[in-house]
Formats: sequence, C-alpha cells, structure tokens
Amino acid sequence: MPDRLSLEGLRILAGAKELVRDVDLQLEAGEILALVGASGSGKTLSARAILGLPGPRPGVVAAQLELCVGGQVLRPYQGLTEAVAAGRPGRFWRRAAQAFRPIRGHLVGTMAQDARGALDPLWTVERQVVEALSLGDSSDTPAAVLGRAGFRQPQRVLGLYPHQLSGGMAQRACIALALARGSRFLIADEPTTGLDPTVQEAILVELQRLAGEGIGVLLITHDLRIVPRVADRVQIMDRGRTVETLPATLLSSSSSPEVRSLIDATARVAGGAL
Amino acid sequence: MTPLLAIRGMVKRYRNPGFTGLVGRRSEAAVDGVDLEVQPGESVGLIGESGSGKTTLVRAALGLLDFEQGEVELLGHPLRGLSKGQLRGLRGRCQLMLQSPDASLNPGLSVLEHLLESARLHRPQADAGEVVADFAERVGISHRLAGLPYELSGGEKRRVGIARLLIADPHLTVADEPTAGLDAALKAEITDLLLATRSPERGHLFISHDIPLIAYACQRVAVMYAGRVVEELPVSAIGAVQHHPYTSALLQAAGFAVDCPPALAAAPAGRGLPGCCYLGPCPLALPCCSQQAPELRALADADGPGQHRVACHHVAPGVSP
Amino acid sequence: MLFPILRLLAVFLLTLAGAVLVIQLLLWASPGDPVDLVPNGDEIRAQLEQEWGLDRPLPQRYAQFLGRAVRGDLGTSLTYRPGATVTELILPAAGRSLRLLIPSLLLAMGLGIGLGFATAGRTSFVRRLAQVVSVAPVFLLAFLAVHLLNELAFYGMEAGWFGRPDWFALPDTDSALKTALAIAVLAVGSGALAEVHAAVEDEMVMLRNAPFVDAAVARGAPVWKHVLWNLLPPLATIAYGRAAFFVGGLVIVEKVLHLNGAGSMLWQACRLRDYPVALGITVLAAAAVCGARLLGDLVRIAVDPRLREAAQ
Amino acid sequence: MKATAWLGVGLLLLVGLAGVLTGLLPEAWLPYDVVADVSPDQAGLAPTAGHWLGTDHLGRDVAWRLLLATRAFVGPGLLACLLASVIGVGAGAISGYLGGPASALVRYLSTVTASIPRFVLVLLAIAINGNSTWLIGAVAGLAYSPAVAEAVFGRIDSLKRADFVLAAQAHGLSPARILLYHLLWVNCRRMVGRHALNLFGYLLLLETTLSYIGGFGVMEPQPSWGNMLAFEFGYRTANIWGVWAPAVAIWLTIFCCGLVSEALAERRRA
Repeated sequence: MPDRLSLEGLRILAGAKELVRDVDLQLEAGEILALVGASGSGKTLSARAILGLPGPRPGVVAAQLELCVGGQVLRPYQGLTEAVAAGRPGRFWRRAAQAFRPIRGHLVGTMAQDARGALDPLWTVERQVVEALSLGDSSDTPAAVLGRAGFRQPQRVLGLYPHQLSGGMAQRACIALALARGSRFLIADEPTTGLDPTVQEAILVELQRLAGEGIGVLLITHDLRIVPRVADRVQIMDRGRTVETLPATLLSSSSSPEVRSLIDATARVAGGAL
Repeated sequence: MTPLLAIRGMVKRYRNPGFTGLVGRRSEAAVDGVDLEVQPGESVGLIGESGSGKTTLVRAALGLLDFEQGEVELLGHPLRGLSKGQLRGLRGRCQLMLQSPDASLNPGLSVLEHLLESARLHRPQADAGEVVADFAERVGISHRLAGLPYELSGGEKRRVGIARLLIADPHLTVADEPTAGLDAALKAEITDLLLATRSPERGHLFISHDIPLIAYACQRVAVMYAGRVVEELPVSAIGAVQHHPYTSALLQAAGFAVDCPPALAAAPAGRGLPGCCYLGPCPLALPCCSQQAPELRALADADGPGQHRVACHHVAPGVSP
Repeated sequence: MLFPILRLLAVFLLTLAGAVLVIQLLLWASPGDPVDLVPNGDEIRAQLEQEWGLDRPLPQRYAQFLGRAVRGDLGTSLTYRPGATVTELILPAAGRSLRLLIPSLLLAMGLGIGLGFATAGRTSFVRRLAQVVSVAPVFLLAFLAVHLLNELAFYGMEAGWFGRPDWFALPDTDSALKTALAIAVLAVGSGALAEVHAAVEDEMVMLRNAPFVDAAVARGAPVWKHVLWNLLPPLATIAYGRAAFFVGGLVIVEKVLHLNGAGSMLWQACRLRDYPVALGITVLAAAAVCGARLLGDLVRIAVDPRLREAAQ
Repeated sequence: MKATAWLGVGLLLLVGLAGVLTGLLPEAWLPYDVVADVSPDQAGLAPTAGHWLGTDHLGRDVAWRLLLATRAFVGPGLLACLLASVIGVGAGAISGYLGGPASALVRYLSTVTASIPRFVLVLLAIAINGNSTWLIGAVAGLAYSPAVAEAVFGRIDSLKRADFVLAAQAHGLSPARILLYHLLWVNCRRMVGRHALNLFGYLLLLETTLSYIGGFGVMEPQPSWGNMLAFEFGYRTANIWGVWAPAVAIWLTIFCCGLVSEALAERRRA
C-alpha cells in the first residue's frame, strides 16, 4: 500500500477569528500537489499544521492527520479533540513535541521560502547536515545527502556558510536537510519566490525529480503559471477554505469564481504563459 | 519630438576595493556603454537578472549617481549642464519609485504627513488637505492615513509611494521592480495604478526581472546583461522573432514557448573582457564572439524598420565595416 | 584568519594610544601650572619639568610619555609613596582589583542571561523589577547593604542572640563577606543588571522568531544549541560594552568598602595630586577596557563567519 | 506616553525647578543659611512642624538641606546635556551626511572616549583642575558627546543605506530639508532626548558618589544628597529621615530619568 498523508477536518483559530475551516489534504508518494491561493488564504498555516508547528493562539483546534509510511500508521493529533473539548488545549500541546517527533524531519521534510534564512548563519552547511543526520540512525555521509539534493560537486559546498550560498544553492541545501533522514514527504513553501527565472526553473526540475523518486511533494505557491507545468493535482484555497481540488492540467478550465479571479489576475499580469 | 529621457553611451564604473583597498583595485563597469530612449506617450520595459546594472543605469540617468562617460538628456535638458537647483526643479516632473518602497518612507512620519509634504512641494497652489484626500482615495490608502510605515503591509507602502508619485504628476515615471514579492492580484492593481498617468506627452520606464509583467505594461522592451543592452524589441515581437540567446533563456524560464538550446553552466558575467559579455553561458558562441563585442544591429523581421535590434554575431551578423 | 586578528590588534593599540592622548590633553589643557598643584612642587620643579616634558610642546610630550610607557616606565610616585616607581606600585594593586572585577562581570552576565532565558518575552515584571533595583548607584547600594547588615547585627546583639560579629561596622575590617558584597553590588549597581538583562531578553525574543530556529523545529532538531551559539556574538558585545562602567564602579566600591586595590589607590593619588600614579592607573584602566573589547571582538569573529569576512 | 512616565516628568521638573531656583537666587535671599543653622541640642529630632523631615546629627534641618542640595547637580547636569547634545548632533549629522573619513573619525573618537571609564576621567579632571561641580558637568558632557554623535550617525547612516535619502532626493526635496527635518528632527530628536536624560541621571550619580566618598564634589557644610548620606552613616540617630530622605531622593530621581527616557523610545521598528 503506497505511502499516504491524509489530513481531514483541519480547523485553525487565531483567538476567535477562524483562519482555516475544515480543510482536507491528501498527498500520495511520488505525487506533486500544488496548494494555491492569494496571500492570507491559509495555505501556509495548513501546511504547518501537518508538522504541528507553533502558530497563532489557540492555533489548530481540530484535525485528523493520518500518515501511512511503509505499513506504519501515525496519528499525531490523537487526543487533541478531547483536550480542546475539555477546554485545556495546553494538555495536548505540551506532549505535541513527542507526538510529532517521528514526523518532523523523519517522515515529512520542509523547505522555507527564504532558504538562506532557514539555515543557521553561524554554522557551515556540513555541520547542519551532520546535525540532521545525527538525529536519525542513517549512515549517510553529508556529501551523499547533498548529492541526492542535486549538488553536482557536494565537496565544494560542505565548507561554505549560508551567506556564501546563492539563492539556488541555499534552496538545494534546504532540500538536503529536509530529506537527510529519508523523509517520504516534502513541504515546499513558495520555493521559487525571489529567485531569478533560470534558478527557479532548476528548483522546479529538482522537485519533479524527487517526485519521480517516490517522494510526495506539497508545493505551496501563489504563482499559478508554474502549476500546470510542475504539479499533478492542484488545490485552490481562498479565505481559509478549500475552493476546489482538480488535476493541474484542468486548472484553466475551472468554473468556480475565486479560481477565475485568480486566473484573470495572473493572466493580466503574466501574459500568455498560462 | 524630443524624448523624455535619452541615454547615449553611458559608462558607470564601480571601484572594487580589492585586497585592503590598495592592492588589486579593479574597476568593474556596472553600466558598459548603454543607449536607451523613452519617447513621450511610450512605456519602455528594462529586463535582466539581478546584478545586470538596471538599477544603476536608471539612478545615474536621473542624476542621483554620477557616471564617467556618456550623455543624458532629461526632459530635453542635458544633465551635465544643469546646476543642483535646476536639477531639483526637474525632479518634480520625473519621478522614481524605488525597489523597496518600505525603505523609501520616513519611518518616523505618518502616511498623512508624507502625502501633505508632497502636496505642498509639488502642488503649492492647491489646498494640501484636498489633494491628499483625493489621491489617498485614488490609490486606496485613505483608511491608513494615520499609520506609521512599520504598521503598513508591503502593498500599502507601495500605494503610499504611488500616491506621492501621482501628486507630483510626472512626465516621466520610472518604476524599479514595482511589484517584487507581491502576489498576482496585488501585482496587477499596483501596475494599473502606475499606468494611470498614461497620456500622449507622458512616458514610463519599468524595470523588473518579471517578463510577463513587462509584457503587460510596456510597448517596447530592452534586455540588459552584465551592464550592456543585448536586445531591444517591441513587446508584440516577443516569442515571434529570433532572440538573443540570453533573451531566449529568460523567456523560456518565464514559461514562454521558445525553442532554444539550454544555456551552459551559469558562468559569471564576463564584465570588462573583450568580446561579447554573454560569452560564458552562450550555447551558440562563435570564434569571433571572443574577440569583438557585437554591436546592436537592426533586424528586418519585426514590424517597421529598426524596431528589433540585437547585439549578437550569431543572430545579427554585422557586415564588417 | 590571521588578517582579522592583526586588524583587531591594530584597533586595540590605536584606541589605547588615543586614550593616552586624551589623558595627556587633560593635563596639558589645565589652566594653571600642574607643578604648583603638587604639594612639594617647588623643590623638585626641575625634575618634574624634565620628567613630564612640560617645557616642550604637546606632540613631543605625548611621544615621550608613550615611548616610556611602552617600556613599562610610567615615572616615579611623588607624594603617594615618594620615589617608588609607578609600575611596581600599580600592578599588584591591579591584580587585587581584577579578583573583584572579573567575578562581578561574570555575575552580572550570568544573572542577565538567567533572567533573560526565564522571562524572554513573557512577563515584563521581572524586567521592570531588575530595572528598579539596578538603577541605584553603586555607592548607594553598598551603603544600604552595609546599613542593613549593621541594623540586623545591632538588633541581634541587643536581643542577645549573638555577640558582636567581627564584620560589624564593616568598612574598616577585611573579610570575605566584604569582598562578596563588593562583587554583588558592582554586578547589580548603576544600571548594570538592568542593561544586561534587557539586552539579553531582546536578543532572545529576536532569536525565538528567527526563521532558522523555526526551520530547526520543523526538522525536529534541538533548538537550544542554535540559540546559545547565536547568542555568543551579542553577549560579547554587551560584555565589553559594560567593561568601562565596571572599572569606574570598581573605584567607587573599593573606596566605599575600603578594599585596597587599584581603585582606592587612584583615589588617594588624586587626593594627594600624585599625577604619575594617577595617570598610570588611568592608562591601565583604559588598557583593561580596550583589552576587554579586543577579547570580545576576537570571540565575535571566531563565532560569526560574516564578521570574519567583513574584517578581511 | 504612559501615566507613570508623566509622573516621572513631573518629579524631574520639580527637581529641576528646585535646582535652578536655589542655584540662581543669591545666598541672601534664601530663608535658610547653610552654615549658621547648627544646633547640637536639637540633634536627631523626628519630623515636626518646624522641621518637616526632622534634623540631622548636627541639628540642621534635613528638608531644607535636601532642597538646597539640588543645585549641586541640576546646573552641571543641564550643562552636560547641552554640551553633549550640541556637539553630538553636530558631529553626528555632518559625518552621517558626508560619510567616509568623517564618520570614521567620529567612530574612532567615540571608541577612544568610551575606553576611558567616565568616572576615572572626571576624577582625574578634578584632581588636575580643581574641584568644581560645573567642571564635573563640562567633562561629563564632553566625554559623552562622541556617544551621542555615534548614535545620530548610526541612525542617519541606516536611513541612507535603506535608500530613504535617495528616494527623498529623487522626489525633489532639498538636501537641507532632508538633513534637518527628515533625518534630524523627525528621527533623532527623541533619541537625543533619551541620551540627554540618561546623561542627567549619570551626572547625578557622579556628583552624589563624589560627595559621598568625600574629598571631591560638594564638601561640608554645603549640602549634597551624597554627603548628607555619608555623615549619617556613623551616627545611629533617632531620625531615620536623615538617612532615607537623601537615599530615596537619589534613587527616585535616577529612576525617573530612566522611566522618561524609556517612554521616549518610539513605537517604530525601522
């Protein structure tokens, strides 16, 4: 049975304000799911919920997350609904670090938008990869891990510090850290923003190669132009709700008004590329 | 018709301090002999990757940076001949919108104070309060007049920048990466606001590495690489003519259907070397490319004579003089 | 790697030379003739003028003083201990003062970091309390502490609990309690604790929201290693930023609690207008502060590669 | 500004007013003669109608001496703040706008003066030039001005580096307006105010420390919060106000300086 990540009924609150309402998200191994929407549509919050990362107070109040990897099934959000019902969410979140430890960096890796910022400025790339490796039991060498992330000469990069890396190299280093311990899923949050066009292209090709190797990629972006070329399926979010989920190639033929307005805005600005 | 902005043969060098500032002082030409014009009623685009000298070219052309060689005519006045006072007088009619507008607002002043200052400076006869209310409404910032810059979002800060620009009512509007980091919906709105001043005697110069945006906003576009303009063409001709290899690579990366061999490894830009600046990554390099830098030569493929010019021995082989 | 260290050494020497120049300027700019300010000045006027180079213009005088200082010769004491060479006088005293200065600097940093970790961004009450207590000048804290101790001892003696403790009416007796009191007062007084705590807390809050810390959490990597490592450069800056205040405070604490170190020697030398000794100690104090800055900068470039590169 | 800050401002104004009045009015006009008011038989009295805070170990009125002691630090404090602000803003603005060697000189001067502990520098200055509170103010002001210069330079330089000055020039503002209004007045006035307040607090600390230890600063019989405290130490008189009044006065004034200074910190995170 192929590796699968399924998140259902996700609900996130900031105080009383509802940021995300019953969002579902299914991701299979080897598939690229694009999560698209304007800024503030809750796409990043939903992705962070998969790793139980800290967010607004009280944050995730309802979620059923199920990770099936190699026959093993994990349900980290077990006990959340009871704790929230009892009015004591703290009771769940205090043990959240243990609940999510087997997932963070082991089964699900992440790539931040500002790749250079996601690396410790005072440590060399090698030291950060060694730290990631030491958390698991894999016997890989740092150079091998970097090689898998698409570096042609890993030796040259090991001794460098984050501020010496170009945009593209920093993104690849983040990919290496995310997959150091054999993660089966990768969350890429706006991986192409701020990069020069040619470098953007290289990173997207990299994501497609990883998907080809059986890794499930969740690609978060507000740039509709890259979706048909890269993603298998696309899920459009608007103001915290999932508007529609459809195969990426059918994106331009979608009927719902929110999708149309997004496509029009992008078409006006993006020229004939869509 | 006198052009709003005419740049001829501009060269601007940056002294690379080299080791300890004494040994190895190399001066790199950030702008290496560029000709560019903006005619009234025209919107011109300037694209190229970061570090190609786009920003330096524009700041030097507006007299904010000095440059070693070349001539600039701003609204018909030769730049070199102007005194500081005369140049400042011209500023009102040629406005620059900076890449990071949140940096170009005074962190200690509220939005209202920013707009009032522009109104008193550029429209002394009109009542400042009315001007501010009118333009704040027009760019959609009237609900944040009391806010300080750090309380505003990226989009709101850009709106304040545009309001100040519109109050000055410039003949020439220069926008440096006006929509960097914005999402599609905001990008479209900000661009439309900038184009609001479009009229037969006004011109725009847009700088960006976002080609679809330039295609949407401009009629003519120049492509810069390593301090030189390597191609100039009407926007309608994009994808329809044979491009300079670098332009093709840019278009392909931006999703345009262009068949061209992939660029070689991203070699550093060949600045200051004899021959073509794109020699490193160019897949179509010829022997003569390394000796002699190609000139911008017109090609007869686009509509109208001299509309499409390319600096490349392969695409536009020049008849040796 | 060598170039940044050489550059920092050059900064150290340049700053110290500048400090000596300021001190010489102070002497040169005084309206009256410094010699007649010295009690037995008239008899030894010739010796004074030669030793200080009073007859020569400032540049020569400065060069002469600097030349001798580099060789360790800071002149001879006039009135504090006539005839004794200044260096032999002040170095042992400086040793005693260091035994007070180093622990109090460490205590202040320790308290600051501890409080910073405990309250990072949460309650501002502790920050307010630290500010309220810490703002009192060093001498006032010393006075109140000693006053309190004496009142308690007095109360205890009257109630017959214990006999007259040896540290009673503290300043005149020499005891471990007095040294501990001095260290505590110097570490807390004249704003030291408040500043260190506020700086550490701001740094902590910034680091907690830093993207690489969030990314480390997302990777399941331990966060404290990253936070501590990134705290080092700002901590080094805070430490050498406070060094000058600590040396200044040292003079006060030693005088108030009658500890014999370089601080109280400086006070005596100033009272007796013994300029060579006073100048010698001031130069030593400036050297100590410049040394702290050099040490702090060395830690910063060792830890932060961007600073190493900037110093290239 | 928060309510507590206004409380601080109020108290500082009171202290300042007292200092200025007692400093300016000639001795004769003051209803209290510092030297004559000694009456040993009334030593250590608790507060009464005649003596609001009682009397000290020599029978002198504590309340009046507390008031008169303000002239020892308010005058010199204002002098120090004036010197530090004028020199600091001038040097900072010039070097900030010119940049290059001028800014390197300011940074060097600031490092040099910061490397000599200010208390030691003032001590040396008094030892050489004679003991006067105005001199303490002048030396403290001069020694602090490079710090103000570096702070003003830092603020201007960060705004220049963030292209704000370039944007203002491009918009058509004159260099004078950019420097004087936009950079100095809008962005630096609160910062300079904070430095002045911190300096005033430090000056009070300096004067009371010197007077407490004795030999320098304000000598008996002239009153200072420092020497009042020093003389009460030996005598366990019944009047606790002899000790606590100056102690609380010192601590409260310095605390208010810090309070108002913190309230001046802007709400902007540039």
